[in-house]
Formats: sequence, structure tokens, C-alpha cells
Amino acid sequence: MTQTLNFMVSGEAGQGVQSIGFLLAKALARYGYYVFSDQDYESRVRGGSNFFRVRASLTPVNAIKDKINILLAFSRQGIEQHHRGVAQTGFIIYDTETLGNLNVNDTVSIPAARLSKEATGDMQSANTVLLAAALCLLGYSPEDLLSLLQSYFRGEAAVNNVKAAQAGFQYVREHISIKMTTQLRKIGNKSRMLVHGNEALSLGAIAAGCKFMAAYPMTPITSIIEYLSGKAVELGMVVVPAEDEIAAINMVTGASYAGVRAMTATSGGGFCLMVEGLGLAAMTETPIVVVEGQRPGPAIGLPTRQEQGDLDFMLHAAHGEFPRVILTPSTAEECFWAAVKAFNLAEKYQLTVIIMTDHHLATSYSAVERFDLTRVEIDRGVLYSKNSGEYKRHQFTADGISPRAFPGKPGTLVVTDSDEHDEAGHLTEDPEIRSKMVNKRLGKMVALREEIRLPKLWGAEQPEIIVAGWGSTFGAIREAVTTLTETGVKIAHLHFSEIWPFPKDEVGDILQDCPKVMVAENNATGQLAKLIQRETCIHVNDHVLRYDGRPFTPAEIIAAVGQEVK
Amino acid sequence: MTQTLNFMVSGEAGQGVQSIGFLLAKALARYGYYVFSDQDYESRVRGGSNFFRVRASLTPVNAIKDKINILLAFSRQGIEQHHRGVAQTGFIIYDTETLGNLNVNDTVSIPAARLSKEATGDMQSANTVLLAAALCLLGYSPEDLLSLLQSYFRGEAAVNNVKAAQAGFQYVREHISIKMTTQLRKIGNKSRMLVHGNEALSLGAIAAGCKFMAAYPMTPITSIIEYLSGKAVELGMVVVPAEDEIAAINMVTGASYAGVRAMTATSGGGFCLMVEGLGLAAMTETPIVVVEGQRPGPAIGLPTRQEQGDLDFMLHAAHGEFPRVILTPSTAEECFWAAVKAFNLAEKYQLTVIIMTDHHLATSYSAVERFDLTRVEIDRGVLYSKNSGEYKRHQFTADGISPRAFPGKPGTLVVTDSDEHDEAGHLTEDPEIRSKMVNKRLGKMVALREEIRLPKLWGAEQPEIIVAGWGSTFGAIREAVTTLTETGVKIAHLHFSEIWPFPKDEVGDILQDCPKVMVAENNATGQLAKLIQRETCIHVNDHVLRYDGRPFTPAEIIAAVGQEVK
Amino acid sequence: MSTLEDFAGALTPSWCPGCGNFGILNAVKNALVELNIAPHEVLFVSDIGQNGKLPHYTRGNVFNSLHGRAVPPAVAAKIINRNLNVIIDIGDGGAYGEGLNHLIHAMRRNHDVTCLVHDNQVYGLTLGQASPTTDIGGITKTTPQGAPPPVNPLLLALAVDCGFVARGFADDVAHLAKIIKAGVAHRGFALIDILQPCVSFNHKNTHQWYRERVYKLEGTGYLPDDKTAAWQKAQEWGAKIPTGVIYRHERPVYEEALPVLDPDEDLEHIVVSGKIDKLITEFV
Amino acid sequence: MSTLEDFAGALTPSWCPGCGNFGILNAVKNALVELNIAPHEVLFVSDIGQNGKLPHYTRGNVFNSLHGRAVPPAVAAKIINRNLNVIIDIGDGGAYGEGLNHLIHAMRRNHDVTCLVHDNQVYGLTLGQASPTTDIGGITKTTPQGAPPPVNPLLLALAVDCGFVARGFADDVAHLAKIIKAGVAHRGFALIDILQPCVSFNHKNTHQWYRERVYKLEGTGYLPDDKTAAWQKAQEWGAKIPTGVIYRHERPVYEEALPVLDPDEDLEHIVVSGKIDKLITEFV
Ligand SMILES: Cc1ncc(C[n+]2csc(CCOP(=O)(O)OP(=O)(O)O)c2C)c(N)n1
Ligand SMILES: Cc1ncc(C[n+]2csc(CCOP(=O)(O)OP(=O)(O)O)c2C)c(N)n1
Ligand code: SF4
Ligand code: SF4
Ligand SMILES: [Mg+2]
Ligand SMILES: [Mg+2]
Repeated sequence: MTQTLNFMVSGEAGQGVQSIGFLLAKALARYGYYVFSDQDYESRVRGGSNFFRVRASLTPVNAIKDKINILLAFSRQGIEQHHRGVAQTGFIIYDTETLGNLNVNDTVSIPAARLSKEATGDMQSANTVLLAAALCLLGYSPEDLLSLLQSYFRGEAAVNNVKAAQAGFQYVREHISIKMTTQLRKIGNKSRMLVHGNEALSLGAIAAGCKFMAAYPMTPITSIIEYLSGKAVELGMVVVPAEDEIAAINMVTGASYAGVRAMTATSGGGFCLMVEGLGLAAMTETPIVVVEGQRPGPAIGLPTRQEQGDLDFMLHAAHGEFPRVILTPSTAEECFWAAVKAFNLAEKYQLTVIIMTDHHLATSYSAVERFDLTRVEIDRGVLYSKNSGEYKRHQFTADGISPRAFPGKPGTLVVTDSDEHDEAGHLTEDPEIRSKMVNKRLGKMVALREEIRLPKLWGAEQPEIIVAGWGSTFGAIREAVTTLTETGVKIAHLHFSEIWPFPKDEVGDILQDCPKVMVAENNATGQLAKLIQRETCIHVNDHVLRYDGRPFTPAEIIAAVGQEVK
Repeated sequence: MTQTLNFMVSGEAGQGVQSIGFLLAKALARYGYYVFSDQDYESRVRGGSNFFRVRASLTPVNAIKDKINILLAFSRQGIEQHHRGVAQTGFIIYDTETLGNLNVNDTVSIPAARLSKEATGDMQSANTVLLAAALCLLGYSPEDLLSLLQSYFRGEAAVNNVKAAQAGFQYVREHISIKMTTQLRKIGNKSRMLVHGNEALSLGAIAAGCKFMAAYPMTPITSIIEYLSGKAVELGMVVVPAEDEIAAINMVTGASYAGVRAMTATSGGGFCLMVEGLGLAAMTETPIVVVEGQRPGPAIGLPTRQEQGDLDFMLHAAHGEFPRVILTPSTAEECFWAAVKAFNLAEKYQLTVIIMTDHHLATSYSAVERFDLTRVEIDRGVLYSKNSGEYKRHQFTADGISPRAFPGKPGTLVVTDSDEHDEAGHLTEDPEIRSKMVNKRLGKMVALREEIRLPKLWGAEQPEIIVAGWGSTFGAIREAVTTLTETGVKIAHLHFSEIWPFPKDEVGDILQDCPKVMVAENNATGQLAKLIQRETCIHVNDHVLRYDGRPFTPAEIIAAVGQEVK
Repeated sequence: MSTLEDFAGALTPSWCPGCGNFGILNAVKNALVELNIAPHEVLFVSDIGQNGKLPHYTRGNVFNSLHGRAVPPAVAAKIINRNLNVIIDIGDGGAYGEGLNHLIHAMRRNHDVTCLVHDNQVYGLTLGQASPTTDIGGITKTTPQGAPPPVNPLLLALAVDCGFVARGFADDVAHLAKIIKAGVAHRGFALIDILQPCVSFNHKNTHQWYRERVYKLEGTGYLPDDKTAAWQKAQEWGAKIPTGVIYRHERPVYEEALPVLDPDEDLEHIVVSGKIDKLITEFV
Repeated sequence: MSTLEDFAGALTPSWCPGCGNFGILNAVKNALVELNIAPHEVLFVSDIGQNGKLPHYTRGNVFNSLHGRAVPPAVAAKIINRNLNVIIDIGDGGAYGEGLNHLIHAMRRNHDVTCLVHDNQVYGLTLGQASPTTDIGGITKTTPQGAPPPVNPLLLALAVDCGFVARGFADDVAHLAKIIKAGVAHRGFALIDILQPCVSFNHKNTHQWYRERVYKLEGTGYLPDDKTAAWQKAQEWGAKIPTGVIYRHERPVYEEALPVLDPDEDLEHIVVSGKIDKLITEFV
């Protein structure tokens, strides 16, 4: 196999684009390939035109790149829109009997509907026929596909899909003479997990011992709620489908106050409704974790599309001044670790940790090593021990962190208030106590700075251009910088997976010697650029921005940087 | 009269501190004095310890300064807490018969309760006796006070308060031999309006033709709602007491869509709930005006206290990216003009204008010239005229501004959507239209920059220190800079009454030649400082910050700057 | 005379084939035509959800709001322009979950708008989670152990004395159109909860399920003028599900006590009017 | 044995002399003592308003929340720690205005908490604007032309089948304490609407006004077990105002279907448990 192999599954909503794309990716992951996939779909349940891309590689991949080698098409529109993206050596696989003959080159026609009907009695498994045909052409073992289908489907569906796949394999063997130059094989003996960002994040929360979630559905984070809801009983966890986002965040704060690790998840619109609750968590110094999955705004915007437009908002949401932490994981794997870290920082510093993700990261599958659970550590921060006199929830301490206690223990009353309060948690209007409480809360930022993982400069030694990014653009930027470095450009990539508190001194040091600092961001105003300017006073004048609701491709970044180096 | 004369009225909540303070200020304003007053009160209805300060001057004043000349005290605590603030030549006026004799110097004892009882039958007008006594000592004409009382009180209360005042005058004439060196007199023949920031802002909204308000009560903006509610019928205006702040902002957007100028008002906590609605107004390009009255946060914080902690939040509230305008009036008079301008900019650019005020500005009375209504201009922006083909609410135009039409006209359908939409207002997921719509909206910022009044540098020519500020700190900073300039410090004041879009080039030009740039802000993190850094890349390292819930005094700023120049 | 063609929409519906929303769309169009209302006289204020797309599939003025927030802009627009026939399209999630507070207070204040709740007992647009009206025990991805007891929207409406409380069924377009006509004609807030089969995500309350249970109140002798009878009737849910007007009664409309506003008013006149001058004088 | 002294608060009340809240405070203390509950076994979750200060004037665990948001943290804390007696103190503004959505859904789901609504029919802390329960026509600074019809909280509770619906009167401390005791003892959501005179801002519904009208349901033969009877009784308001338990009925408690959590659990054990390992395997 050449370095990477690119697939696309395209069709209407409701035609199984998502399932077949997923099965394809999973089949490749099980063979030990690195896999990255992304999804593009409209905000509707049936019809329209969606696609699911899968890139398989022998080395780690975190972006979609290059032309399509195999396009599995379920609809005419799926072919019309994408056949131009197919590589010269690539193929379009579809059912001419149902879609008719489209005048495009290099097609492999499989009578999928008919084969499904013959094998299973109905046409519902036609797509599985196409999937099997594609994998057969690539030398994938029928047994391995059948066992995958058996683990994915249940009951009758499993039986039918297996039959359909068998028919697909058989048809290709009997009727198709094309030989693919690339043939798949098992790489090593370890198969990888196939997870998208939301799944990885959910697993991270479980690993961190999260016991309570309350949330309201919203694209792109709904699958976190659904995954955890499905596992809750098994895990001894509670997931409450709240009446709205306001309830969700305040329930989470209540649960955390009562003693457990708790989180919520939402998108920008729902986050808007949580803003007042952020302030409550801050004032009561209650640790909570909030996942914010970005999508294009303002308002409802493009519900199923991609954007990184909320950084400014997350940095400054809510009135008044208080500390917070913002993590911006860049890959599915980082989502797992961000969740673990989020709960630790939240409890250690008794504040809100926001994990920013986005539609692209949330829904893109990648094949990753099994998460190493031995690396997971739990730090609940300072807990109250009885010997320390009468309990004061907001006791002044050197580092601003007051030992926590949970309500319900004899001899200990846990009192806290959303009004300004004294050490015991009671209302006060005293100006001195007020100032001390502000200092106590904001003072936590000092130690927090040490907790943030510093961004590492990657690429050329003394670069002439630095491209900075944050979150899910990682794969595209890294891929672009790699390519450019290979062509001799002295370029490097500075990526932020943990963005607040901002490591301003270190970043200042890195950037100040570089003649050109660019940002690549999936937004229109260059929010990271503004943050860098504010924190370091270093001008960032060059932006590669994309804000049409789609994720970056490495090629775009290469093109934009190319213009600069010309 | 020396340059300024300082009064304080102190007592418990429910004892009439506010009314007597107001009457005192009004009496002075009617004589043509410049007056500035502020209020300090707890979040309770009865008891505690409040005060109301009044400063009268022959020249404009916008801050409280210097020691108290006359303290009118209604409670023992009021004396105990404040007698040390009384000038050597000052007096404490109180009723020894009810409060007992407190061991403080220079008191004028008036048997106010007894006099009230004798004059009116009960003791409810005792404070008016004290007020009259004070004014008598200062040579204020009894007739002028009586006519003030008659215009302030209604019915029986008017009769009783007049009697009480007469008793107060008479008592002083008969029993008090002290002579005040300062005697009040009528200055010129024009009496001034006495308004606080909220009243001025309300009048501005009325002058601008605001026809709809929806709001939910919250300190410190409640008096705007109450004032406008009281005048609504008379003005042909609608004020809806909404069920919550979410309803409030969305009602306002609906009313504006339907055709009228509309606004809401809230404080930080309520604003949190309006954040999603901001995005809706932005996406539908509906002009609205939002007044945000700051108070100390986070969460409930200190409901009746002072802070400027919400600038960062106002700049970045809501997910996604869209234009907005933020006005930060500095005086009551500016509140009036800010309201007028807000409605014009909102309609001209079809976006949200936020007017930031705060507790100090909202509740501090000042004596100002009658607002010059001939200077009020109304600009509703581009309205649709029938000749231009089928109506498209979000038509692409050179400046991004699409003509507005209102629903209900034959032949014109006004269609808009919180999802991304095409020119006609219909849902779209097209990437090209999406990008163009983003550009259309954000592009308005270009012309908006020209609308913003540039901050003027005030003070020394080539200053060695510039103190920058925004909003209600104006009076204290200006006063401090004046004093420092008089002592030979080369200092100047740069004040922002209109802060966003930020005039970055002009500010950069002003600041870059100055060796020391300081900010004075009523918050803990220096939010203006951060904004200046971000926009100009000029370091702002010196802060004078106050965040104990109280407004600045000029003396504090003088002290802080003094340390710098030493 | 307005016609069905006047209400032919700009976009092709993106709803699933078989979705109950098609019936609602037809009923809305028919009702408006029968009331002889022209598109420019209608203001659709829609929520977010499958329901919220309806206005784009017909013609009228359209203000599409946020999820759960259709009611506030709708009632405000009505306050400003009383000539508009304001129709709210909202889902069970938006109306009875996210936005319930607005609905209850709007019914209480009694604004003259018509609220069509596309009640598919599920969150449709977000792919099938439990909604506040999901039947008790309903298994969805967010209620794998079964949903808690649902909200009964009709009872909530009665509790705040809503003056027009009705239930329609999306599959009975003629009957639904009649209810909508009556709702639009009603002076005051009209709540019409519409049973709307969702073929993709609600596999319990299907077309078939509703058809077997739904009956019309008309002809049963039931009169919608007694609140206690309505309270009892509104609780009927199971083997038999009543549709039609459950309760109806006129009471003062909120905006009728308010000044009539003219959005086109030349605002400069307001300024030079003596009113503000008089107000200013009050501060001297 | 817990005693009244155990519940002596840290701060001196800042309420106005004569405020109805003093009666509520006493009733709460008495009820807890009579139930022999110790301060550490109580969690007060309070709203913002005059009501929200109550917990500071007695002893217990206290979580003071945001305006209108007392219910969500309260029910979540109860889910986490079932041993806590969770008491919500909230005003008519917070409960029936700003936070009504939470109240209704919490009653629907039936969490085992007790909700005391300090119903002074006015926004007290913000100095006297109309609240959702201000009597119809009530003149306040925000309703100079008179308030619209009020919300009837008891009807709303009945509409979502709340299992304990009661009304108390702040001036009848003994009776109120009895109701609170019953509410705390009730398995499930207990809504207790408490008539609370506000001497500073509500000059209509005064101590005197309530005293002349209020009567106890006990002894009238009324039984709180019939929902239709309750629906009718709950509408009585005017010359006579009933107090006592209006409706009572047990149904499943939301959190009883959930796993019991231990907040003190040593979290490291969760990680090394096989559960997460098994989940990870599902992704391979
Ligand atoms: C504040 C907010 N929360 C969540 C969402 C995501 N969302 C969009 S529609 C919807 C639910 C739709 O259910 P319903 O209101 O019943 O409408 P339906 O699609 O069933 O017609 C949700 C949760 C959102 N857009 N905004
Ligand atoms: C989001 C928000 N809006 C408004 C306020 C201001 N506020 C504080 S208490 C209150 C109303 C109080 O009325 P109620 O709930 O009846 O309590 P009471 O004071 O009468 O006991 C309001 C509007 C706030 N704190 N937060
Ligand atoms: S998901 Fe359900 S409600 Fe949405 S369009 Fe499809 S059938 Fe209709
Ligand atoms: S204002 Fe009313 S509710 Fe508040 S403390 Fe005073 S009497 Fe009580
Ligand atoms: Mg629905
Ligand atoms: Mg109240």
C-alpha cells in the first residue's frame, strides 16, 4: 500500500452513509492501520447529500488529504458532487441498476440492491454489499468483515448483513476483473481502537470517575450524553436529561457540591444559557467540568458544521472576574486525556474547567492505541480533615484553596453563597473581606499556570514562519507544515491543546525571534491571534481563516503559507 | 462659598436617607449649583447603615472628594462610622433626644423628633426637620425649601413636611447661634436638572423614540424599568415586565423586527441569560439596545455595590462572531446622549448596541443643564422602498447593510432566520453563501469605526504619564489628574466613553510616545488594560484597581499615581 | 381572496417522507386560505426543531427564533402590530421543555397569538431523545431506563386559564385545519397541541397508534365551556385520546390594554413633541 | 435529639421588622426539631430574594444559588446524597417567574425534596415590583396599570401531578410547622406555597388581609386525596383562602431508580475497576 489510502462514502441522510463509513474505518483499524475519518452532513434526517471520508495510513494521520481512491456512492448526487475528487487511479463503486449509468470514468458497478434482495429478501442491506465489494477488491478477508458485521449488528440484521456481504464478495470474485494495486493486510498484531472525539472524551470522563452528568441535547455533543446515558447503570453513574441547559449546569454544580465529580456538555447556544451558572460555580468555588462543542454561529448558525468561533466567548463568559481553565484538545486521544485532567484541575483548584471541542473533532473517528489506564491519576485536591477546627468552606489559605467538605457529616456544616461571603460562607458586604475573597479566587491562577502543558514548537529549527493553531486544526496544520518542511520551507507549528491560563512568557519567548507569525483558525476574526497579541504584545498579522462551516484541508494551509513565502 | 461644599446624610435603610439626600441635592441644584452625589447602601430594606453624599460646587463636579462639611445623621451608627470623615470646620447635625449624646465634636443638636411630633402629630417628618435646620444654617430661603417639598411630596405628606420644615427653620433661628461661614445663594438665574444616570438614560431612550421595553428587575437598572413603566401610557410606549431576562431580550428583538425601537436593561447576572438572545439579534440583523448595569460579581456578588467587572464579558458575549457596539458613558449627561446614539447606531447598522453603566453611575445624581433636544437626531437607517424588486431581508450590498422592511405590508414578506440563511432569509448550508454572510455582518465594523467618538487626551501637553479609564471612573480620574497637574505632574487623562469598536490606531498613536501608561479601573484584572494591549500591542503595566465594591475617590488615584512619580 | 398557491413555499421540505409535519403544513395553509388571510398578514414565529422549518415551506413573514424561544418574539411582535396574525410553530421540546416558562406566562397574560405545538413526543431534529411529552417509560437514548411521567400540556394551559386549549392530529388535516381556524379567530392565546407522528424516531406513537386511539370531541356532546370538565377530559390519554377544542373562554387580551403603536411612525416627531420636554421639566 | 438551639443562626436577620419571613423561619426550625433532624442532616438550597437569606439565620448546610435556580442544584444534591433532607427556600419571583421551568420539571420527575415558597406576592428584595402571584389588577411600579391575572401555583403543581401540594400561612407558625413536617416526611416533591406578608411592599395582602381570609382545611372534612377536588379547592381565593395540604399522593421518586452514589468514594478505585477496560475493548 502507498502511504495513505482515501475512501469516501456518499449518499443521502438515512441511507446509511454513517454506518458504512464507520464499518469501513473500523475494518481498517482492526487491521492495524492508522485511520482518520471525518463526516459532512446536513441538518436533516432523510435526503440531502452527506459524505463520510476515511483515510488509512501506515503512519499516524489526523487530517483528510489528497484525492479519493475509492468512492462508495449511494445516490446520484453523491457521485455528481464528488467524482471530480476521485484520483486518476481511483474508482467509483455504485449500483448502476438503481442509480442508472452516470457518465463518469472508472466505475465499478455492483448490482447491490438486487444482490441484497436475493440474499436477504429485501434491499436494506444493499450498502453492505457495496462495502463488501470494495473490501474484496482491496484483498480484505471475508471472515474478518463478517466478524466485524456480527459485532456491529444485532439479531436478524446481523444475519442479513452477513449474507449481503457474502454476496458482495462473491459477485466481485465472479464478475469484476479490475485489480487494485493496493492490497490491504494486517499490520503487526495489535488492532487499534476506533473512536471519535466525543467517545474518547466520554471514556476519559469515566476514567476520571465522573459520577454525574446533566445535559440537554445539542449537536455536536449529543453523542457524549447518549454514550454516558447508555453506560450509566453499568457504571453506577447518573445522567439526568435536564429540562434545559440552565438546569443542567446548576444541577452539575449541586452534585459537585454534594461530593461527586460532575460535568455537563453543550454547544455554543446551550453554553449561552449556562453562563450565569458558570459564575455560581466560581463564587461558590465548586469544581465542575463543562464540555463545549463548537459549531458555526451566531445563534443556530449551521448546526451540523464546523467552526472554532467560541474561544473569545469561553475566555470571558460571565460577569465579574474569576479564574477558569480552558483545555482545547486537538485529537481524539487528547480528548481522553483532557477529560481526565479537567476533573483533576477542577477539584484541585475548585473551579470550572472548560473543554472546548468542535464538530470536526467530535465526529471524526481515528484509530488510536488503547488508552493506557495506568497513566490515569486522580487528584481530588485538599479535603477537609476534622482536626482543623470549625469548618469554614471558604477559609483563607496561602494558595487560596480552602479544604473541601461534603454536606451530611456530623459536626461539619458546608455553607456557601452566591453573594459575596466570609470564610464561613455567610453573606457579607464588608469591603475588606470582599477584596480578600477576590484575591483568593483570582490568586489560584498563579499555581494554575504551572499546570498547563506548554505548546511545543514543531518543525524547522529557527523557523522563518511559525503557524500557530489550537484544537482540531492540529491535523491539517501539522500535515501542511510537514509537507512544507519537506519542500525546504523553514516553517514550524505551534499548537495549543491547553490554552488558558495562557503561557504568555513561554509563548512570547518562542515567537519573538520569528520574523513571521501566522495563525490558522477555523473562524473569521482570528481569535487565537488576538489572544497572543493581548498576552505577549507581539503582532500577529497573518491569518489563514476558514469560516464557511467546513474544516481545513492541509492543502489550503499549504496554499496560504505558500503565498507568504513566495 | 468655598469651591465645594460636602454633605453626607447617614442612617438606616428605611429611615429616609435617600429622600433627604435627594432633597438636599435638589435644593442645591435649584439654586444653580453644580451638584454630584453618590449613594452607599446595603442589600436590605430596613436597618443596616447607608449613606448619601452630596457635593455642591461652583464648577462642574463628577466625583465625591474631600471631607464632609455637614453630616446629617439619623442613627448612632451613622455618626460612629462617619464622624471621622467630617472636616475640622464641619458639623454633625442630629437629634440628641432620640440618639443620645455621642461624644463627638462640633455637633448641632436639633430635637427633630419632638419638633416633628409637635408640628405634625407624629415623628415621621423628623428628618425633614433636620434637613430644614441644615439649610437654614446655610442661609437657604425657607420659601424655596417649602416649594421643593411641595413638589416632592403629595397630599397630607406635603402638608406635614412643610410644617416640619418650618419648625426646623424656626428652631435654628431661635436656638442655634452657630454661624456657617459658607452661605448658599442663587447662582445665575438658571436652575439645573438633577438626574442620576438611570434617569438620564431613560430620558435619552424616550428622546430617541424608543417604543418598547421588556425587562426583569435587577439592581442597579431597576429604576430605568420603573421610570419608563410609569411614563409608558403618557408616551404611547409599551413596557412589559417579562417573566425572565431570556424573554425580555427576545421580546425586544421581536418588537424591533416588527418595526419599533426597542430596548432592555439588566445587570450582569441577567445579561448572562440574554447572551443567546444577543446571537439571535445578530444573526437576524435586528437592531436592539441593551443596557447593562454593572455591580460586583461573580454570581450575585454584592447587589447594591460598585464594580466595572464586565467589559471583557460585553466584548465577547455569545458564541460565534458578529459585530456589536459598546458605549460606556461616563456621566449622567453622557447617559442621555449614549441612549440617543445607541438607537441610531443600532438601526443604522442593524445590530446590538450595549450601553454599559454601573451602580455608581446609575445611582449618582448630578445637576446638569437641561438636555438640548434640538441636538437629538433620529436616523433609522436604510428602509426598503417598494421599487427595488422582490424584498430580500438580507440582501448583499456594498456596505453589508440590507434595507429594512417591517412585516405586514402587501407585497413584502420579511423573512429571517437564526440558522445561516440566504439573502431572502431562508435556511442554507451553502459554504459560499455562509462565507459571504459572515463577511457581510462583520464588514459593518469598518464603517462603525468612523462612528465612534475618539477619546481625547486631557491634561498636560506631552505627558509623562497617561491614566486611561472608561465609564463611571471619569469624575474621580479627572479630578485626580486636575489636582496632580496643578502640583506640576506632567500627566494626562484618556477616557473612553465609547469603547467598541476600539479606535486602535488613534489610541496607539496617542499612547506610543508616552513613557508610562496606567489604567484606573474599578475591577481586579485591568480589563481596559488588556483591551489596549490586544488592540495596540502597547504594554500597559501599571494599574490602579479597586474591587471592594466601592467607587474610586480622587484621593486614591492621586496616591497611586503619586507612588509612581516618586 | 387568498389561495393555496399564495402559500406555496420557497423551499422543498427536508422532512422525512411520512413525517406528520406534512399534515400540519397542509392544515395551516388550508386554515389561512379559508380565513382569507394573505401571506403578508401572517407572521410565523418558529422555534428550532423539525417544526421550525415549517414557515420556510409556505409563505408569510417569518421570524425563526432560538430553541425554546419562539413565544417571546411572537408576543412582542403582536403587541407592536395588532394586524398581524401571529402563528407560532414550535416542538414539544421547545414548548414544554426549553421554553415552558415563556409559554406559561404568555398564556397567563393572554396575548392574541396562535401556538401550534408539533408534538411528536420526541426531540426530532437532534435525532430522537426523550422530550417532555415522551410517554412514561419510553426508551430513548437519553432515557435507556424509561422516561419519567410526561407533562400534560393541556392541564398546564388550564392551570393558567388559557382561553383556547385544543388538541389536533396531524393526519386529520381537515379537522386540524378547523381547529387552527378557530384558534386564529380566537381573541387571546390559543394553544393547539398537535399529535405529530415522527416516523424516524418515535416508534411507539406511530401514525397507526394515534389513529387507533384518536377521536373527535365534536359530536360526543362534550362542551368546551366548563373548566372542571375540561380538566377531566384533558387527562384522557391511552385507549382513547380526544381531539378538538377542550376549553374555550374569552378574557381580556394583554395588548388590548396597551397603546397602539405604529412601526412606521416618523420618529423625529416624537422628539419635537412636548412630552419629553415636560418630562425634563420634572427633573428641574 | 435536636433542639431549637441547634438551629440558632449565625447572622441576625436583616428582614424588616414585621416581615412574614420570621414566621417561616420559626416554623422551619420547629419542624426540624420535631422531626429530630440535626443541622448537618439538612441541606438548605436557597434562591435570591428576601427568602434566600433564611438559611443564614438558622443552621444547616447551605447552598445559596442564583435567582430562580434553587431547584436544579437542590435536586442534584439529593440524587447524590439521599440522606440529606433537602429544603428549598425560594420566593414567588424565583419559583413562579424566573425559575418556573425547573420547578415544573422537578415536580414532574418527582425528586424527594421540600420546596418552601415564600410567597409575598411581590419582588421583595428588589423593592416591590409585581411578581407572578401579584393579585390581578395590583398596582406596582412595574404594573402601574394593574397586574395581569396571577399564576396559581397549586394548579400548576396539580397539572404535573405533584404528590404533595400545600399552602401555609407565615403567621400561623404552628400550623405551618405541621405542614412543613409533613412535606419533609413525604416521599417525593413537596410544594408548600406560604402566604408571607411583606410589610414594606405589599400593602394589599397584609397580615390583616390574610388573617381575615385564611382558614385551615383540617376539620372541614376536606380530604386531600382526590385530584379533581384538589383542583377545585386550589381555585378558592378571595373571601376565603384555604391552608393545609391540598393534595397528597405517592408515586415513584426519580432518584430511587438511580444508583446510590457515595461522594466519599476513593475515586482511584473506579479507574482500576474492570469496567472502563471493558468499555475500551468495545471500541476495538
Ligand atoms: C439552546 C439550545 N439547546 C439545544 C439545541 C439543540 N436542539 C435543536 S432542536 C432540539 C430539540 C427538538 O425537539 P422539538 O422541540 O420537540 O422539535 P422537533 O425537532 O421534534 O420538531 C434541540 C435539543 C438548540 N438548538 N439550542
Ligand atoms: C438573573 C437575575 N435576575 C434578577 C435578579 C434580581 N433579583 C434579585 S431577587 C429578585 C426578586 C425577588 O422576588 P422573590 O423571588 O419573590 O423573592 P422575595 O425577595 O420577594 O423573597 C430579583 C428580581 C437577580 N438576582 N438575578
Ligand atoms: S425526524 Fe421525525 S419529526 Fe423530523 S422530519 Fe423525520 S419524521 Fe419528521
Ligand atoms: S421587603 Fe418585604 S419580604 Fe423583604 S424583608 Fe421587608 S417585609 Fe420582608
Ligand atoms: Mg418534538
Ligand atoms: Mg416575593
